[in-house]
Amino acid sequence: MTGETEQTFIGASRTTVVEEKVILDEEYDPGFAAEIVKYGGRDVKTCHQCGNCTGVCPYSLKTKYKTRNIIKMCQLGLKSLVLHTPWLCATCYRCYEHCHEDINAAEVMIALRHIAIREGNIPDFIVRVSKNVVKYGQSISPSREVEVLREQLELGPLPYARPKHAKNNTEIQHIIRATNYDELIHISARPEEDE
Amino acid sequence: MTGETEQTFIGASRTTVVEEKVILDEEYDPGFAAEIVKYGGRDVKTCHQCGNCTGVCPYSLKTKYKTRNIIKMCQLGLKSLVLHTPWLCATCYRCYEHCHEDINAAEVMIALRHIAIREGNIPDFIVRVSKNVVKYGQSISPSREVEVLREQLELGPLPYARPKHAKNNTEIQHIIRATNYDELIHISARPEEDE
Amino acid sequence: MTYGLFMGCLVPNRYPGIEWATEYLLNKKQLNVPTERIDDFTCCPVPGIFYSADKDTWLALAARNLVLAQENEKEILTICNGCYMSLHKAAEKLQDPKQRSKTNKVLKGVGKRYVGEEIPTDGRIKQYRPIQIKHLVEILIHDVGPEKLEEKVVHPLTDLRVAVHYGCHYLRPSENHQIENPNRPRYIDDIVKACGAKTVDYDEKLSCCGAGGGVRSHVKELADALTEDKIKSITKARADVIVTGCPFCLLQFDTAQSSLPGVNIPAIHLSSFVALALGADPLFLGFDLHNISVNPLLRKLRRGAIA
Amino acid sequence: MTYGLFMGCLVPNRYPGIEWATEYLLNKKQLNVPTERIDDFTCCPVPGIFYSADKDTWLALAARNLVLAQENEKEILTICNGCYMSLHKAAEKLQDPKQRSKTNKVLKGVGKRYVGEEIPTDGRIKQYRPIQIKHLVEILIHDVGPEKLEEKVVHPLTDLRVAVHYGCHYLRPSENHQIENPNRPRYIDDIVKACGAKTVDYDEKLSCCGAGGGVRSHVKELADALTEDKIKSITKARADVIVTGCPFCLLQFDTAQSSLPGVNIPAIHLSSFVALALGADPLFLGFDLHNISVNPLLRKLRRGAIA
Repeated sequence: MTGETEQTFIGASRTTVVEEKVILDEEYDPGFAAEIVKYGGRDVKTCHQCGNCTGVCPYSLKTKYKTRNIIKMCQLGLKSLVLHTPWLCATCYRCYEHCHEDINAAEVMIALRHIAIREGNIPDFIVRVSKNVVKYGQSISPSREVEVLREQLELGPLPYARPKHAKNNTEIQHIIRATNYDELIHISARPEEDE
Repeated sequence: MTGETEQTFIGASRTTVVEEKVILDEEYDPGFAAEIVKYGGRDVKTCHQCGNCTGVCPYSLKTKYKTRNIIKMCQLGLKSLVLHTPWLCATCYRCYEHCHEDINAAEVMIALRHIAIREGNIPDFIVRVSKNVVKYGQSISPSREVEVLREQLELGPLPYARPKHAKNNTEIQHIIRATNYDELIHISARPEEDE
Repeated sequence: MTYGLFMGCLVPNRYPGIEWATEYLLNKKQLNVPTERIDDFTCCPVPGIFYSADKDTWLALAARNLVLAQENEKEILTICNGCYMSLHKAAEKLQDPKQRSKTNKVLKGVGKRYVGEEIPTDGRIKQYRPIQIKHLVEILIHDVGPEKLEEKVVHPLTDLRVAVHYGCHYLRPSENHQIENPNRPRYIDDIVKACGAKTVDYDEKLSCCGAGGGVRSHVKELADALTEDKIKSITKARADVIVTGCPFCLLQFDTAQSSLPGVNIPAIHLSSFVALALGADPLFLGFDLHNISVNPLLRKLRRGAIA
Repeated sequence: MTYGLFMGCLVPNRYPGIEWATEYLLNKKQLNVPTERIDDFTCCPVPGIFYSADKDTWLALAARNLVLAQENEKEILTICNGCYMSLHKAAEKLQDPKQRSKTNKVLKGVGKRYVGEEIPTDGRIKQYRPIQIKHLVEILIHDVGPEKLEEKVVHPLTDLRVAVHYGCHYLRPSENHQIENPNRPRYIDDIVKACGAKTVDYDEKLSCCGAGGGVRSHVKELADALTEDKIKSITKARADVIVTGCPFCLLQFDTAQSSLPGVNIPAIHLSSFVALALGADPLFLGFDLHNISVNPLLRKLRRGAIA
């Protein structure tokens, strides 16, 4: 590798993965693609690497993570190198819309998110918003300023302040416990418990 | 002085001046009242200490500095103990309005401000606002947000952006130099100079 | 068919004026679209969180809302692209008997069961179709129609230059819900024109606001960088306002611009825009809570009306 | 007499809507008070700074403004208590020949000389009186009158409960300028009532907003503590709005409340209040720049008008 050679970047951080780089055994997970398929990213296996997805991806234009390269790395089983990338995806589905082979790269990203979370990489906002849903039945915490305006507009109370809120929230919490979502992201979804 | 005795507070900081306190020589300035008169606080000498001024003073109710006591300390020549007090005055003239003897305590405060500044105690805001006047002919610095609204309301340019602004500001700056105000508060009032 | 109004989380909790506007325009005296509130609806749930973290939880929470529509015999009318995609995709997934049965096992614990909307048959066997999910735009185009809307306009928003933002999940994935051609959408443009305003063309009209998929919460700078690109081309097109059918895109336009110097294009929801044209008093549209003031726009409209 | 409009610093630079409102209400079509702008006016100068630091500088800067009125043969109309006191006190001080001559020496360097307003005599010797300084309130009471104002009102502000704040330098020192009884003022109340609204009594009505004399800049907490007292008693009196003739007091009410929990009473300038009653479109009153939103008040007015 000389200073003159332009390195061909194939994904992840520019300094860690270039084509000349030797892939270490511990970076390689032969079951990775199958795991992605399990979480709904079935198209990962059939991607032809044309690169249309990168061309239409809004974030590929802004960051060093390119859709096509991420898919390639999934095919290669380079799990440890891509697990932080799927959060940089708007799930705008332009990749899917523009793929000649009908590959749904956005769903591969969603599958990668599932895997990342199960490996314990849980972004803060996932926890924060999930807690709001458990607590208020809504993804957003109430704001007094908004409530004042709602009164002026005679819009009635917010969902969390409606008479049947307790019953509805019990239902939400039941669902979240029934699917083990509370354990998955380490939150409490029991009615009386305060955090 | 026992713990039981309620100390009679006569001004300044509660811990430094109480009636039991011995006034040190260096705290005493026999020419102080005359100096106050020189700067327009002529009434300082004739105050009878009835205390009406304290009773109507908005800040006397909120701080440990009481108008009557400040006047008394001026009479006593306790300069070093009162020079920081006159900035805690709204110049609302309620003291004057309600004084049976027509003592204008607010003007005593103004005189104390003059003296404090001449001793080098110049509050930041005096410098900041004076610089605005030198620079813009206005005490307030322009704001882009306001200028946008002015355009929408078709109100015409702000004074600092009007054609004759340069001439007007030259006049302001001349006046400020002619009265040595620039030297007094250590600012520059020359047209081309940047700060 | 009476629609069950699905307000979502963002509108009631951050932009209640959109709630007011939506009820105003669907009202009997205005466009007369029969709607009803279903107070027990909860979060759709938000796809950037639940569809990302656990699809089973996502599907069960969405199914709970769908069952409420089913019990009330309503189709669902959404005013948010996120709610639209989440509920639409869920209703579709629940057509798969395996998914449906798995989800119904979870719902059983809360006394609910999803079957879908019963459709008329010869009576021998019951048949069901997915609970129907409609975006406000579809209602305005198909149930009302631009012509009737135009007739109802009392304050045509003449001289306004509008940049329409469709938003990703209105357009895509078009496999799941094809409201219209995802590469040449025109419905919101048609509605805006029926209100008397002009729409402007701009680069990146079909691209993301920047905020989707959790990116706004996770890496705000990246979301804002995308928004900046869009805002720049919208500025270049000399638009007075961005009109969108998605409150989440609106939030992104409305907040990201605060950190972008020199740009200041108000964004308003399609509901508010139509309500203005129908004669709603701007005071009741809740623009107070917008970051980027809508008043310059309103002043332009008033000037136009005076001149 | 045509008045020279003295806008001061705060109104043009922070609340330009008050400038708009003032011109609107004095306008030929409204109250028809002949005014003219004198573009060369500069800072009055602000008494909390210049009268505190150096009275000679203060007097010379004020005299420069007075000479502009003298050259244009105008009386000065102010919309700010600070400008009012500063200019009024200066004009009075300049009656003292010693002060006048000292000040004129300074003014000579800028080609100006203060003599005052020439008054009609038998012609043998010229006689002068101080340049006349008028507060907007005086104009509305003496030149227009509450009766004529009431006739001109097209949108009576019925049902509004108004807490009038006079402000220190409108009232005091009454030795220098006695617009009315400083202990029982009623002019602003009379104007508010002519606009159709109610005024409420409250404790501390005659006391300081908290900000005067440089205290707001110097010890903000102390200023805010006073404001809190006033706001509390205004809240207790169930007022919808504070109306004042001083933009500096307005600024204090409008900004200090942000740090006071649970209070939110909008403050508006007398000009804006009267303009509203005369039919001005609130959009042009620049309420956008207020911290405490005026919209709840406007919504109440609209509701009243609808009901």
